[in-house]
Amino acid sequence: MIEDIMNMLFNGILNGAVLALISLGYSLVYGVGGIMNMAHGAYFMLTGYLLLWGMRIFPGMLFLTVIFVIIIITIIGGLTYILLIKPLQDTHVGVVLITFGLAFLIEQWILIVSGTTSASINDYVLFPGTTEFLGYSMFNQYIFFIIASLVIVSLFALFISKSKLGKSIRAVSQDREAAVLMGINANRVLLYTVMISAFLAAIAASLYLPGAALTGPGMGWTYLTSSFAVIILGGMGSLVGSVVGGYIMGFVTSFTSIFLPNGPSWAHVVPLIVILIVLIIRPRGLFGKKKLR
Amino acid sequence: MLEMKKIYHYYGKARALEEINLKIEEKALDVVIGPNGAGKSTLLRVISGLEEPDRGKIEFLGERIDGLKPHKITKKGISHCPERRRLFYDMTVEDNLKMGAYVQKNRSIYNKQLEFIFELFPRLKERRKQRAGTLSGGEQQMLAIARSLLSNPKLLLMDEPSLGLAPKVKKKIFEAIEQIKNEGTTTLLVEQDAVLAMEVGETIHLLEEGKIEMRGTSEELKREPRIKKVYLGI
Amino acid sequence: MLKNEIEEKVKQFPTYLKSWVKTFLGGLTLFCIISLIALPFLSQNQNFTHVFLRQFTLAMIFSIFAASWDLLTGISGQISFGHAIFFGIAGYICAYLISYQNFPPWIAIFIGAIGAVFFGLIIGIPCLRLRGPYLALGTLAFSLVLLKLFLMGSLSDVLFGSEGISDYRIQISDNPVVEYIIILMFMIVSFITIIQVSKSKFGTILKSIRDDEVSADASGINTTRFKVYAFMLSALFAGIAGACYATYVGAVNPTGNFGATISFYAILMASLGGLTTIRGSALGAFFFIFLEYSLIVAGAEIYVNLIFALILIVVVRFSEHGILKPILERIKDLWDLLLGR
Amino acid sequence: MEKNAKRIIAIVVVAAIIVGGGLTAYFLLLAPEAGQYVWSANDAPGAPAGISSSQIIKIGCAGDTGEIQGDANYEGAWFAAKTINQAGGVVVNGTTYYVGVTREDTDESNTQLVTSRGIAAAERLVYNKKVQFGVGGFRSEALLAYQEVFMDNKIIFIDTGAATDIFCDNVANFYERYQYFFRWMPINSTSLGGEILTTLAGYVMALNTTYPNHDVKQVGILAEDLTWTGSLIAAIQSYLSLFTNFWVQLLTPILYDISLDAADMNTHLQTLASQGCDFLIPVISAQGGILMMQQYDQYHYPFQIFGIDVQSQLDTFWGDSGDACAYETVMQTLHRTNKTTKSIAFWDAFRAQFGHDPLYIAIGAYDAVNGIIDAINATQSFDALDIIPEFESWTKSNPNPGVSGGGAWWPGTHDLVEGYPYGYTLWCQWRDDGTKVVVPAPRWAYVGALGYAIPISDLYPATLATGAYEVAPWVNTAWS
Repeated sequence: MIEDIMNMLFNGILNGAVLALISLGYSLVYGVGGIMNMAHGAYFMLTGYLLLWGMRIFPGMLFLTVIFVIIIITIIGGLTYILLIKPLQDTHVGVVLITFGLAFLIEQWILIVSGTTSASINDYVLFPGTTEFLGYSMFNQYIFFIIASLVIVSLFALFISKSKLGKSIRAVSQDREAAVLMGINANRVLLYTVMISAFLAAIAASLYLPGAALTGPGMGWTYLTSSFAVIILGGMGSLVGSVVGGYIMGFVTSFTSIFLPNGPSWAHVVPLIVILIVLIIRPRGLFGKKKLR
Repeated sequence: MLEMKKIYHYYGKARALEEINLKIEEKALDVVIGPNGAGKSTLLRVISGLEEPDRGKIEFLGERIDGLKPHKITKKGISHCPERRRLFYDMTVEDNLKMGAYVQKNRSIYNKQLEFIFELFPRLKERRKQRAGTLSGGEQQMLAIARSLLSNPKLLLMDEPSLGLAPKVKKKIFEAIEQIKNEGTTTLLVEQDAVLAMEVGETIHLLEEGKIEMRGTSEELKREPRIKKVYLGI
Repeated sequence: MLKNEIEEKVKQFPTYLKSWVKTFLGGLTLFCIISLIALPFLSQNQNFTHVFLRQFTLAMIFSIFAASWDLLTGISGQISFGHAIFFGIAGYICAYLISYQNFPPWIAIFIGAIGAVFFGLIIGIPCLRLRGPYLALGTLAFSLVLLKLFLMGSLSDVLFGSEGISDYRIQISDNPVVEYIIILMFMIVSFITIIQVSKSKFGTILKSIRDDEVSADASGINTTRFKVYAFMLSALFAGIAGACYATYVGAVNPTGNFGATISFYAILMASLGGLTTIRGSALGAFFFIFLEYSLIVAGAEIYVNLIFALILIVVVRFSEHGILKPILERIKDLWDLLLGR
Repeated sequence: MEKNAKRIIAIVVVAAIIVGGGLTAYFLLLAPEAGQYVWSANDAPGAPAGISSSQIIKIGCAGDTGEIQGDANYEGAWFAAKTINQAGGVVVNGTTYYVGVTREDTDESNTQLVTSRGIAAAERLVYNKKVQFGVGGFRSEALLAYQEVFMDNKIIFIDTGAATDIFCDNVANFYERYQYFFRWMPINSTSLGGEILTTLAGYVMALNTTYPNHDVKQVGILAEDLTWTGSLIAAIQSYLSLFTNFWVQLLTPILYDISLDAADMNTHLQTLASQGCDFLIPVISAQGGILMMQQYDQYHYPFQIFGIDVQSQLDTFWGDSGDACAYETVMQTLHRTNKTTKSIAFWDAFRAQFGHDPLYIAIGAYDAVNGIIDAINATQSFDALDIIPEFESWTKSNPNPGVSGGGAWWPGTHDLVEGYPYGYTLWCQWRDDGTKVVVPAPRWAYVGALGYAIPISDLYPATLATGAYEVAPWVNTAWS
């Protein structure tokens, strides 16, 4: 029993940590620009593949490869905004479609280059081995990832509440027009937010995937829908909500998986049902403050 | 200082502004009055760049500013205090003020301006750490004005500062406006409450259905029978 | 009173039709319909009737589906990312009735579409509390729940599992020409209905809800009820398309009928053609299906999706109203030139 | 004037486009035989140049182009055609024929399956390319839809990849329509379940004597929650219930949603470990396998892995998994061993041709094409109704073994006969140096009348084995 509970807690946190990092960026972009960036999951997936290829080409320079890949993804995020999102900002459906097109494009490109076969980037595990705690053994890479995720989330919170850019991001997300009147270049702030969100996704991927594996180019969609679910739960545009929502989703998944009959096959349905219930009872989510648009 | 020449603006097919000619002198306090939906707010939005005029020319200090992005116009020294305050409600009063000084890189000017504002609205100084959303309506309006003053503007545009306030508070706000004017900031005020507006305003413009129907000093306009009947209720 | 009105309309109909045909759009539409009807009789070549024509049938099915999405999202402004719900459920009902209850396909399609309407009702009501992106994600979540439930091996006794239902009897006709004609009739009827609905008073109300729900509410329109109607009406046509698709394929399975791809097909086709134009959906569907077909014939099958993604990006980026409006304008210019106007 | 000139130019251009388009449409689509695929020597590898279309036996491959399963199917068929053609083709009624293969993309490996694409591919094979035989299939739900096109046209279709029982049930129940369907690969789900359990029982028996201090008993199942795994697990359970509380005990099977990620896999493996699992039977065809092996490698769980992991059948899995699959034992149709006399030669030639091991689908397709040619040779006819009786004559007593050892069908269902020496699978284990060996497959079964389990005949003779079964060092430590 104690092992089951440990199992639930650890995997809930693990799941939550990755969801929180991905949804944080996603939610940020939605909050600031009202933009649903469908390519967000693709950034996550692309990071994994770039890491895999990078490691094969430069086997000795893992650390540099990681940094390089994160920079590339951040730049891709910026380009997405400049080339695709910015010209279409006013049409909701347009942005959704074009970023969907981009995600699809990236997926298909990788599919052509490497096929659907899974691959592992196991060789880039920074902390191999396991640690035992209360009779439950935990993979060191995951422990590192959970800690890193917490640190990144706190640093991000600090950044958003204290720095000038962070404050202008908050200003734009609360009232874009007023922020513009203060002399803030809203488009540039949006550019930065999309880049930050891509950066967060890239960090999450480069820390989590070495312990996971690349399960095919379609994996981006899984993470995209999960982060959809998380931000609905937490409240769209709410940063606290996306972190809390991510952990709640993580725990619901691992709880279902371990304690409910037929749990493993329901593990990804129950969170969706929770989302539907939340949507119907409290459409703005747990932490959503804004009125529905 | 600011000159609008033959400005036209449309929302879709509906005409919002028609042949607006407006000239504001340095250190003046101009007021635009008019009924609801006459295009008063649109006028200010066109100046601050939130809406691009469909035709016409706007010059500020001899430079064309129409077509510029609003944040560029703010940098040129026009500050727009928008209708319904539009504060950053989830941020503290202090952060709101900091946002107001976003374009102001000079620390000493910022401090001087801050001092002036706290003198003007001592209440804000007490509530510096409070979230803007928790302020009362009057305080929020004060904050909105203070925020737009912090960029140390050459021209201040104010949209309905008295909206939804109790008469007592209204009066306070208008006193502050006069004080701001006395400090030497050129101001363009849009106001529905014609009585109050005429008290502070030097030049009054009457805007009806997108056109400027009448203009003159407040004394001149007060004598007009139509103004008397419709706007002053005498 | 109402009877008189209808009589009046019926009496006026020939004149209306005449004047409509004379307009550019009317003439073009009529030309397209006549060409579509004539098409299957042009050749006996099996490669034409059994391969090429089948692609037309598929395109027509997706036209109906995309148009139904356009009715819900373009006209009424209720963004749906989970339109496959209606598509899939109608297909499953249809396949189940044919395969397990020995229903004739005609009736099965009809009942399938009714089933979809029922689903439109039960999904529409809770989703009414949601607006904009929330509604989009809510419908997406709904379709994912359905997809996962249908996929589940442990529920396969009830929901047929990952392999779905397959039966050689799930088809309208084994002659592709007959199938083509029947689907064409479905398509014409669906499009006329959807276009008329969007032009009618009902459509105007839906559009006013889309543009400004608060003021529509204020002017005394029961927005809730109309939104449910919109859901049900859209579900009806999505259901017809879904049931037709089930008979076209001859089988149903969770991913193929409930998958997110299906929902996105509707969105892609309708927006490629042009949102709110209804007719654009047909153009988008034909464009998509035949682009795919010609790429496969050209031997570039693994690049199909890549090229499609590129085209989607380019079209959405550079043409706000999809491809229908620009194409119509070009044709009209050409037509005017030909007539010497 | 200028306007009129423009108008005339426009009229001419439009007329030219209409006439040109019409003519193109006519010659590409409408004219009799238009757009028909023309078979040439290019489609018949190894055949002499210049042979005519009528000299080609037309075989269509249905599979997903660009994915390992579809490519394997084509590789197998292509390689068979090449071998046959190089050997001089096949002589039917005095004319020499050569084998031609062509492929169409059914898109069935795509997780976001679009069923109509498979249908369109089958239609192109049948109506445009006029194939005489079909070979392929992998995803059950896709094949279920597009097999109908072949059945409609009474074309023999040989399944080389889909394991569900429903196909052969169709043959049994609607023989008139589905008699054209045969399955050469793989063994159906139910029989696979039996093979897994009886062999596992053999190993458990042997290991219990090796490790006197540890009771090797608990068996866990980790499977995708899909229909094909359902019947397989049901089969395992029906066998296991016999052994319960005797010396094999079943833990609750874990059926997971196929969209799982690392945290889910971690949850499942930890659950199994905490329940004291000794043997884990994976029933996995998709990406779950790589996650499982990666975590197994990191955590060094104290249990052995012994089951079905489709991706692990390929030699490339060692590199793909980052060397994490050591000590995994998987079912595999063929490895470099003397399963039949042709097996090793085929294995080496295939590797020389393509540079990688053949997937089970490739072996199935290779055998299927060879089988078709054998039947044509025997009947001297291309008529499906002549060939079907010939196929049906290949029974247990009269098999036509290919490289995989199959070539015998159950009467009535057209399903592959299971069991040595017909259709059986090998058990292959990964070594920690990245090589894979065939391990012996001793089998035990419980005999109710006796009240205890006895050894029954091995799944295949021990001579086929190329190495001994190894217990992972960390499991060894845990069990000692």
